[in-house]
Order: sequence, then structure tokens, then C-alpha cells
Amino acid sequence: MFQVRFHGRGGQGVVTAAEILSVAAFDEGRHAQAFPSFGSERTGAPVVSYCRIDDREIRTREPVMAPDAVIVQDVTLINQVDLFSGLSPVGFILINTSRSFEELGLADLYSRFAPARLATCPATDIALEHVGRPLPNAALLGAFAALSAQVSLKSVEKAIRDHFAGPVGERNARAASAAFDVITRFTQEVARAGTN
Amino acid sequence: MTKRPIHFYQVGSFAVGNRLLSDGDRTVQSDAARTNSIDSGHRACQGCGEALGARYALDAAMRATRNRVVAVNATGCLEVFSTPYPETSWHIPWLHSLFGNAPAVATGVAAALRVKGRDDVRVISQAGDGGTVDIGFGTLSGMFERNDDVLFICYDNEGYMNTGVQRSAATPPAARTATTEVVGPQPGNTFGQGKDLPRIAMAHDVAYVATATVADLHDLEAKVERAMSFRGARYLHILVPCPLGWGSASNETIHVARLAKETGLFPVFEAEYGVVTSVSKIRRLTPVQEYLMLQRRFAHLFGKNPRPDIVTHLQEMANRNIERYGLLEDEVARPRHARTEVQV
Amino acid sequence: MNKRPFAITLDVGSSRANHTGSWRVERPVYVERLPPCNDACPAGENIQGWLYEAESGDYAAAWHALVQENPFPAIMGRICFHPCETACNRVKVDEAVGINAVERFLGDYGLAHRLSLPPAGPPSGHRVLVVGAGPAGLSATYHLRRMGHEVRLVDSAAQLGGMMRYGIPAYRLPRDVLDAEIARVIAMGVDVQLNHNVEDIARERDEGGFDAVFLAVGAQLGKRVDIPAGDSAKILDAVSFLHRVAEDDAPMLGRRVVVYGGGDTALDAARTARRLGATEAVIVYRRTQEQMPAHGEELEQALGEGVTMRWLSTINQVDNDTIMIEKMRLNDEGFPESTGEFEQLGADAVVLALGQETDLSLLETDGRVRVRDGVVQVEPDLMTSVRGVFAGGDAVPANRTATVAVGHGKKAARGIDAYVRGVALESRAKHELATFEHLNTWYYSDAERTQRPELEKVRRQDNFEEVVLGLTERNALFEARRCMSCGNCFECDNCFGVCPDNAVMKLGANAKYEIDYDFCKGCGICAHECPCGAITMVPELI
Amino acid sequence: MLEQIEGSRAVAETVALCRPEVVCAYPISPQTHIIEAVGAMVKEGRLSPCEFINVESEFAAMSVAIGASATGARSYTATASQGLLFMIEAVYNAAGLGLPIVMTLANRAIGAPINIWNDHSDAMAVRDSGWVQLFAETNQEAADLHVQAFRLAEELSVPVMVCMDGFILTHAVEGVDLLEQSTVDSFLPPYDPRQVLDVQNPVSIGAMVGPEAFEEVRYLAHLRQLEALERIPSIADAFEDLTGRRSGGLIHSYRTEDATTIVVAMGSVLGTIKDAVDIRREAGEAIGVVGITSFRPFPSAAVRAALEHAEQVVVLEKAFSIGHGGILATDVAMALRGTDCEIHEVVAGLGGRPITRQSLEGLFYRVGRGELDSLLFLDLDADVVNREVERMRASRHSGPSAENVLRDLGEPRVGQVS
Repeated sequence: MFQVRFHGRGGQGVVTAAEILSVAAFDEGRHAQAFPSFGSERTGAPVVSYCRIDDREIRTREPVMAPDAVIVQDVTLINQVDLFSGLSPVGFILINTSRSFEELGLADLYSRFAPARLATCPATDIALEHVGRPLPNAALLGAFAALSAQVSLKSVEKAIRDHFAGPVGERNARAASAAFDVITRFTQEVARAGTN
Repeated sequence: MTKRPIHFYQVGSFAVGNRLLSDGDRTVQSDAARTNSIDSGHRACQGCGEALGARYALDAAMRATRNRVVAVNATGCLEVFSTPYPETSWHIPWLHSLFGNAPAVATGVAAALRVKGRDDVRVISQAGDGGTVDIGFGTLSGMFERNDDVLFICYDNEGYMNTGVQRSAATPPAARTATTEVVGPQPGNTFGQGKDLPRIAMAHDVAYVATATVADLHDLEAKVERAMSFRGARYLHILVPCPLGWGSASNETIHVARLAKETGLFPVFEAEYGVVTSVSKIRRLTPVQEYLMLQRRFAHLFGKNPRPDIVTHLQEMANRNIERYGLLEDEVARPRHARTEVQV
Repeated sequence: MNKRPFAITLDVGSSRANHTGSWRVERPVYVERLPPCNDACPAGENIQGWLYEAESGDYAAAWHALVQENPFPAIMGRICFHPCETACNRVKVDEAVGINAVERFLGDYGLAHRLSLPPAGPPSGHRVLVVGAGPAGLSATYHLRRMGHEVRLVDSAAQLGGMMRYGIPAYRLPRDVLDAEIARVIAMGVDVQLNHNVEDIARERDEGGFDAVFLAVGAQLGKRVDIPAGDSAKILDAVSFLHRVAEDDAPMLGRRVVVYGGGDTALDAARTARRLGATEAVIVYRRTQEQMPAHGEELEQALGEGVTMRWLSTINQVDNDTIMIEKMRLNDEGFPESTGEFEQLGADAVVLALGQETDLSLLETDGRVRVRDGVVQVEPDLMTSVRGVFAGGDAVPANRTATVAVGHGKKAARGIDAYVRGVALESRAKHELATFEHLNTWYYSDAERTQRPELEKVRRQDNFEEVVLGLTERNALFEARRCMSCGNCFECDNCFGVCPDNAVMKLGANAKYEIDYDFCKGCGICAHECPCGAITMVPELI
Repeated sequence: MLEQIEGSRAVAETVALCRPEVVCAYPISPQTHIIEAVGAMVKEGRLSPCEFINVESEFAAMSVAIGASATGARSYTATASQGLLFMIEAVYNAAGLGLPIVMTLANRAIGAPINIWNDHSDAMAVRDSGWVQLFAETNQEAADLHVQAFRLAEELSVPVMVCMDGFILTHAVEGVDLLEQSTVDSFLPPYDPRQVLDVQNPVSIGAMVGPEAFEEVRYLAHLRQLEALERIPSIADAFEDLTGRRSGGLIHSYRTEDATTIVVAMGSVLGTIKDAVDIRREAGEAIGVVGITSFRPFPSAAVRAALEHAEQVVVLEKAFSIGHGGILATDVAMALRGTDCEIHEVVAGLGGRPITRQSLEGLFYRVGRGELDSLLFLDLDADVVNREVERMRASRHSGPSAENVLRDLGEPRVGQVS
């Protein structure tokens, strides 16, 4: 089972992101489960959602305690929420930012993981470019597909188009594809650096 | 307006305060030692109009009563964001029971105070528009007709925002909500429905009925103060924009409320014993379009497939209010203080 | 009281444990922006600042704030052409704030209450020669004295004031006002030498042992043009004419006076002529009213006093008691061109008001000071091509107004101060301009501008009584309070009041406010509802 | 002082002796006589200080009581049947907030079909609300239970419902020994609220509690009811010490010592059962009866102690869970876990159907002979039921069968309904 935890703020589409990821996995014939964590917080408050992917039926309903990946939609949460709590030592981290882990003050964290498992992606910029609105969730899903290889870009794009009707879906799918390319290049570089 | 305009210091009648105003002309909110009846740390959305309206109203009531206010709160956003265990934002005695019974609970509080001879302590019951015009309507009407000594405040954000923006009987026509989607030939909420609760309250002949918005603090505070000068049932209806439900920018909460009044869509007035005694005149008459365009819930009226017919319909509603209440300055003034001699 | 039910009943105010500042992606920050009036003021006055003091009715504080930059509020309040009012954001609401009228009120208040300028600074040991006792020279003197520098102020005229005395008629600037405000500067301790014509600036500087010189010699020579004229034609220039009037030596002009030109000096000359007994005072100007450089209010007052205008006309010939004028028309580019239509007018005298030139003879012996197009060339700090020699006012390229000259005086004083102390002139960083878009004008009360009363026209005809009268205290206060305080917090409590999260702390009178970032969710209402644009939202950094 | 008095009147007089400060009510048969009488006493000043509020619904009635109680006033209301269901949200809320409200429930059936007569369906509908539910056997006990109810409620900060059979008790005129004011005053101290809306000492009452503490809140409410299991008998003892009268307590046992068959029931039917038991005893049958006074909290231990020696237990109740069976019987069965008692569920007296001694005798006779099914509906008209069942099989149409049943019975019954 592969478990993903999304961090963002109320109103940023965190729940939608988990849902789309689960649909992408479902489309690949896998079992998937997406669910939110509801609090009394409102727009702007830190919120989380979860997605589980497995090849078997997923029966558990407990919250995700030890995620295999953490996706951070809003980088301003870094000093405010325990974002990486319970994350597997071989887990993935994907942060929506144009900066590096070092610039974010996360050098320590970075040093504890394999380089190919941690990535930052300027998803908001990509969304602004392709979608015209600062909603990074579709782009992050594309980036996640590239980073984790848990789902294919094709499935992610399809799930996005299913979720957002018409041209909005198309634009979001393009954002996902662009982010996928960014992270693919990144992982290739890491791989090259690793072999050198 | 209940309050005479302050003549004149730069922003005398409009801004929250001013370094040069006399104490009597200062708003409660300008006082560094105001109660903050609802305090920081509440979990309302950014730019929440209801959090603001509640503090405005209750702080004013606290001043008017020399800090002797007990509040009853219906279920809803205000209740949920202010009192999730283990924290409460309130600094006043506060009781939450149910969604539809805040007026009746307040009746009980008032009865208990009366039986204990505590006529110095005053009761405020508050709810959103759902708890007022819909599920709480029966108990509210009962509280009105018994003339219980309660000021009921409706924080009207025109929908069920707590549950995810569904339609209430206070949702304006054409507005998108989760239960009045923008599909079909008449997108959004239906025309010709909804309750005008201030007028219904007036029909109960209660001592005092007023409307206000979070955009005019002086007016709002004056109305709370005026309301607290009466005994018996009173009603204050405050328009509180909801950035989430209206799709307005969080920094435009006050601006949007102001335009609601300046367009005439939300008439601001007060009435005593069933008779309108004053209205807040429109200062800068604004076409409804300007108001509507700030809110995504009306976005379907503009853009690629605009609906000027619906905008016109809404403009007609505003015009009707302007005519009904005489909201324009140059209109013949209605008789002021034309109040009956009935005393409580 | 632990007998309360668990979880259901809570202690008040406990939510302060929940720091909602973590929700914020943008933070409000208080800023100061440059008000457009300040930006436009040639004298560099902090207009918004002194209006702020005046708003509270503390006129002495307002006066003191004003004279930090400009020692002549009563003069400026009369003769300044107030570009501040043109720039005023309130123009877009109703009408500009009557800054000039309030300035005059404060100036007169200062005189009436004998308020003192700031004292001279402790002696610096440096000596400065100021040539010319007009607005530039006097302003420089004032600022230099405050910096502790010794000043010798020389002027070729018999009295101090330069063009303020010899160019501006008394009905615009009463002499008692002029004298009183100049006297206050001189009282700071100034070595004044009048009737002193500097002939060689280098020599004067060396002999006096001055560390620096400020040339503020003005533009005292009236421009002349060649107009065919009969022998007995009476033609004089406006500068000399006004100068003589100021010295109680008014020339005889006759009954019908024609003034040629379109500037303020032309109007001054025509209106002065009326007061000297001319029954007709006609201004002939080759362009249109719209193109006239004179200020509108001056023109209105002149017309009110019976001065008449001949637009689109040039004088072709001056004879004994007539002149010939030619009608002009505007070509496609808006320039006047001849029409060949002529008209004869009766005229006993013609006053030429076609501009002024600077007398730079005192520089001739040296020749090192660079001069171009009849004016002295200066660096931004007003230093000329010769080290230690500064110039300002009408003698350098700029608008020739008293206010610009006052500003030059201050600027030169700062330049000189830096020079004599051997340090670089600090450049003051300008704040971002507070444009109209920064304001939320809803909050300003509707208030039309107060009009200044004027002397009844019939009483202006034969004397030099002041035409424009001052504001009453009540009106001045009203007018001051029309100021929107653009870009500068004036403690209206809006931010404190409109925050849904009580995250703005009010620190008390004059201490303004502080954002409590523990709770600020960054909604931005405070910035949006700040009337004067003194809050900005900046993205939250990690 | 012993008076021949209507049950409602006796309750009203006793409630007044308890000095309630806020009384609110909305009329519904068969509760009306109680609140009419209290209202009159307030109006004439006999009950003072007291605010009597005529509200617009039962929902408002309980809400007013909530507000008044939270403000430190002793609060009382009364209702029945549909009224209880209309206020049910507030009923749960009062318990959740721990407000010591006392309410009389004049037990009545629940529609549809609308029916104003007695059974216990209404009380059962709020069985799990967190209220203490005490069932009165007689009007004397009904009156006495109110005094004990206020004391119990205020000691534990729980709301208490005194259930008395509608019409059968409320409208029955019989001898009731009304207490003296001084007696009640000495038994019932002034209300000292555990939490109160006080401007000097403000608190927030009624917070939203999430998953992190909700279960604990509920468990604590349960503990409070368990505490009530101890307080109810001792309050009854104290009452007996003061008045010499045994009222209240958890259960009443009658001729059970040597009984091999014990009947269990609640409310006024206990009297008829006792008569039937006496007759069966004369016939040589070892039969007794246990009356449950405290239905919530349910006195499992006391019930077990009273029943465990019996071979057969007959639980006769005026309500049932449709699709399942007896409600009280289920509770009794849980109390008797691990014993060899055979339990029979008998549903009787629904919608005011009279429970006659004769029927009961017949029932007990059959019990004695081992002829009883596990679930029996006493005095059910099998012909009517069978005809309707056949008709339903024929048409397969869903819908109310009450009209058909009435038609079969020959004449529609017309009665005053609320």
C-alpha cells in the first residue's frame, strides 16, 4: 500500500487533489481511497487530506499515520505544521515552491533522504501559466507522478479532465504535464549525478 | 441614521475612530479597552464578516449595558468557529443549544433573569440567516409575539455557509449556492422567493427593528445602543458578507457590504413599533452590477454568456427598495419619529 | 470551578491559545507614502505634516512644523501659486484642499502670536556669503543659520525681500507681513549689507574669507523687444515699473495703460496701474486665455477689477497716445500667426511684461562660473562649476517663482553645509508616491472647499489694500481637516476596528498601531479599508 | 394532607411546592391539566416568584427550560407523545448540557395513526437521550416522584423525566396525600447550579466537541447515570424518613420472595397486575411482580437480584420496538445474562387498549402451563389482523392499514385529539 498525505490550506483544493489522485490510480485498475480530515477551521487554515493506493482492496479506515509521500501545496506551512510527521524514511516529499530545500531551511531534512525522493516544483507558477489561476494541485499531481511513479501522467491527466469539465480540465492537464516534465528532468539529473 | 453625522472631522462619520473626536463621538470599536466579546484565535475564514459583525454588535451592547450581556447562540458558523473544544473565543457569558431554538433559549434566559430580579442583565440571542429566517423562524416569531426581553441579532450572510454554502430563505435571487447551481435557463437562486425578516419582525409590532451592515460601524453601534434602550423583543439584522460563500475577496468584505447598501439591494433602516423611523440614505448610488461583479456567486451573470436580463431584474429589486424606503437624498423625507405612543 | 462539565463548558478567551497567524500568506505592513502635495511643493514643505497638526487646532505646532522647511508661511500663503493644490488627491473627490489658505492662516497666526523661528545652531566656524536678499537668499540664510553657519547677506537694493518686495504689489503681499517675516530671519543673527553691489564675486569671497557663496541674484532685468515707437511714446518695462511703485516712486502713466504680456507680472502691472488711477488697463497677449501662463485666480481678480484683455493680439506700433495691434489666430499647431487685421487702441503708456533676465555682471571678472542661456548652470546640489559657489532662485534654470526660490535656498543651504563640512550630501530616499489609487476615499466626509473671502471690488480701485483675505480660524480648521493625509496614518482607528481577528493593537495617541502577527490571518481588510493608503500587503516569507 | 384529587392536579400542586422559577409549556393531551393548573397558580401569585411562559411549540418549551436552567433557574415543563418527539432535539441537548430540568411526561401513544391514549412509546423514544426516566405507579407516587426528581436532577446535574400514564393517572381522581411546603423545603434545597450564565464569571456553555473528547463526554454522562443508581434509592429513603411514605426507588417487588414466575412492568398497570397476581396466588401459583420505577438509569443489578431465582419472567410492556419486540424485555434479558430464567415478552395496552385483570389472569394462567410464546401481543384481535394480512397479500399495495382496520371494526372511533 502506498499512502500519500497532502498539506495545504482551506480553499486550495487539497481534498480535490487527493480525490483526483485516487481516480488516476483507479483508472489504472488499482484500488484507491481518498478522504479528507475535517476540522472546524475555515478558508485559509492548514488542512490535510489523504490518498491510499494498493493492488488489493483497501479496507482500513484509519487516518494515514505513516505516509509514503507528503505533498505540500502551500510552502508557507513549513514553519507552522509538522508536515513530515510519520513519513517513511524512504518516503517522497514534494513541495510547491520555486526554491530549494536549502533555501527553505530544510537542509537537515534533505540530508536524511535519498536525493531522488525529494523535489520542489514551482506548481503555482506553472498553474498561473497554464490555468491562469494560482491553483497548484493539478500541477503537483503531474509532478508527483514523475517523482513517485505510482501513477502514470496519462492517468493523472485523464483524472484531471474528468474532474474539471471542458477547457479548465484541459488547461489543468497541461499544467500537470508541464510539472511532470520539470520533475522528470530533475530526477534524470539526480540519476546522472548519482552515476558520476 | 440613528446617529447624527459627525460634523466634521475628515472621516468623522465613516471611519472607526479618530484622534480628534470627543469621547461621545467615538465608536466602541475605537476604544483600545473595548470588550472584544469575541477574541482572537477563532477559526473563522480570512475576512469573515460574521466574526466582525458579532464583535461590533456585542461590544456595543456591552457598552450600552455596562458589561451586562448574556448571549445565546444558534448553531452555525459563528458558533462553530468560536467554540471548538478546548477553546472558546468569547469573553461574555455565552450559551449554545441548538440550531433552531436560539430565540426560545433566550426567552428562558430572560425569564430566569426576571425571576431573579436581574433586570440589569440583558439578553442577546444571535444566529445566522438560516437560524433566523428558516429553522429558527418559529421560535423567533414566538419570542417576538410574547415580547420577551431579548435582542435578537441575525448575522445575514445569505446562505448556509457552515455546511458548505447552501441556499437559505435569505439567499438573493440568481445567487449560486450548492443547492441552487448555475444550470438551466434560470441559473442560481429563484426569483420571487425568500423572506424579508425585518419586515416580518415589524409586523409583530415589536419595539425596535433595524438593519445594518458591517460597512457602517457608527450606524450599527448606534442601532445596538438604541435597541438596548428598549425593553421587550427587538430585532437587528446585520448584513455580513461571507468571502467563502459569496466568492468575494477576503479584503473586500466591508467594501462589498457597503455596495450592498449603496446599490439599494440591502436597505438600511430602523423601525419602532412597526413604523419605519429612519433610513440610511445612499451616499454614492451604485449600479447593482458593480456589487454583483465582486462576487463569484454572481459570475454567471457576466463573462462569456452574460445575462443582462437577470442583472436588470436585480436592479429592479434595488430600485424597488430605493422607492419603498426612500433611500435617495433628494426624495421627500418620510415623517421621522412617526412612532406610536405605545410603551412597553 | 472544576465542577463545570468537561469539554462542554469552557473558560472565556481561551482561544488565544490558537495562533491563527499560521493561516497567513500575506502580511499587512504599515508604510508611509509621499503625499502628492509634499511631492509637488517646490519649497519641500511637509504639507501633510503641518496640516495634520493644524487639524487638531494646534496652530502653533502646525506653524513650527511648517517653518522647519520654509520660514515665510505668511508670505507663501499669499503669493505661492500652490502646485500642491494642483497635485492634491482631493481634486478627484471634490476640490483640492485649500492648502495655501491654511498656510496663510498659519503664517498670520504665527505673526499675531509672535511665534519664533527655531534658534540659530551652535556656531560651526564656517562663513557663507549670500548674494541677494530675495526669497532664495533669505531662505538660504535661514537654513544656514540654523546649521550654525555665519552668514553675510548682501543686496544691491535698499531693502530686503528682492522680488517679493520689488516685484509683487502690496495688494498681494502687504509690506508689514513681508517685513515681519523677513525680520524674524534677520533676528537669528545675520550680517546684512544693503545697497551693496557685488561686482566681483571671487574677490568678495576671498576678502571676506567666506567658505562658500550662494548666488541668489534673481532676474531683475525686464526683457525688451523692439517695437516701432514714436519719440514721445511712453514705454517702460513691468519690472522697473513695479520696482518704482514699491519705492513710492510711481511713474505717471496716464489714463489709458496697455500692458503687453501674459504672465503674472503683466497682471500685476495692469492691476497696479488701475490702482494708480488708470481708468483703462488693457492687457494685450498674443495667444489665448488657455495658453496664458498667468494663474487663473490672478486673472479673475484682475478682470474683477476692470482690467480688460485683448487675446490673440500683438503690438505692432506704439505712438504718443495710440498703439496699433494686430489680430492673431492659432495655426494647426496651436501657434499664433498673423491675420493682417489691425486695430488701433488708445494708450497713454505701454508696459512691457515680457519676462525677466538675470544680471550676471558680478561673474564676468571671474569667468569660471558656467553660464548658459543667461542663467547659471548648477549641479543637483546647486553648486556651480566653481567649488564652493552655489546658485539658486531665478538665476538658475527653473520656474521663476518665490516658492521655487525658497526651495533653492534650503537646498543650497544643505549643499553648502555638506560642502563646508567636507561630507557628501545625504540623499534622502523618497517614499513611494501616495497616488489616488492608494486611497479609500469613502471614509472622507463630503466637504466642499472653503472659498477665501475677497476685498470688495469697489474698495480695491484706488489703494493697495490686500485683495485676498484670510480664513477665519473655523474655516482654516475646516479646510485643514479636508486633508486626506495621503499615505500617512492619521490614526482613524480603521485598521484597529475592521480586523475580524482583533489582530491590530492600538498603542495609544500618536503611537499608532501594531499588527499582532500571532493572530493576523492576512485577510487584507485593514489595508483595503485604510483611508489614506498607509498599509500595504506583502507576501509572507518563510 | 390527604385529598381526593385528580392526578394532574396532584402533580401540579406538588410541582408548585418545589418552587420552580420558570415553567414553560405547550398544551398537548393528556398533559394539559397539569400545566393549566401550574399556570393558574403563577397567575394568581400562589407560585411566586415564577415565570410561566406560554410557548409556541414543545421545541420552544424545552428550549426555554434550557435557557432558564442555564441561567440558574429551577425549570419545569410537561409534555406527552408528539410533543416529546417535537422537542426531542432539545431533550437530548438538555441532557448533553447537563441541565437539571424536570419534566412530566404524560405517557401517550405516538401516531400515525394519531392516538391520544396511553402507552409508553413516547418515553421509549427518548430512552437513550441521557435523561433519568422514573415511572409512577400511582398518582401518589407521581406527585412524590417530582419532589425527588428535582433533588436528584440538581444533585447530579441531569434532567429527570417523571413518566405517568396519560389519562389513566393524569385524569384519574383518587386520594393523594399532598406534602406541606415546609416538608418539601426541608427536602429540596435551593438550586445551586453547576454552571451558570453569569456576567461576573462568564463561561461558554455548549462548545463543539470533536472526536478527541466526545467519547469521554459521553462516558462521563454514563457515569453520572450510574451515580444516579445509587442516589435514587437513598433519596427515596430520605423521602421516606421525612414523610413516612415509600415512593420512588429503583424497583418495587411484590410477592416475589418464593415466586417461580415473576411479572415485570412499569407504571399504572402494576396495580392491575398485582390484583391478578393475588388471584393467581390464591390459585396456588408462585407468582410475583417487580415494578421498574427507574427505567433510566436501568437498575440491572437490582433487577437481577429480584428476578434471578425465578424460572419464568414475564415482561409486560406498553411499547415495543417494531421489527424486534420488547424494549424493557431486552433490558431485563441483559440483566439476567447467564441465568436460567425463561423470558416472555408481552406487549399490551398500546394506544390506550385497556389491560384487564381478566386478560392478565388468562395470561398468567398460560404462563403457568408453559403455553406462552416468546412474544405475545395481549388481546390482539386476530381476526382483524388476519383479514388485513390477506388483503395486503392480495393487493401488495403499501400504505396505512389503520383505516382498513377501523372499517373492519365496524365504526370509526371519534375522540378528542390534540
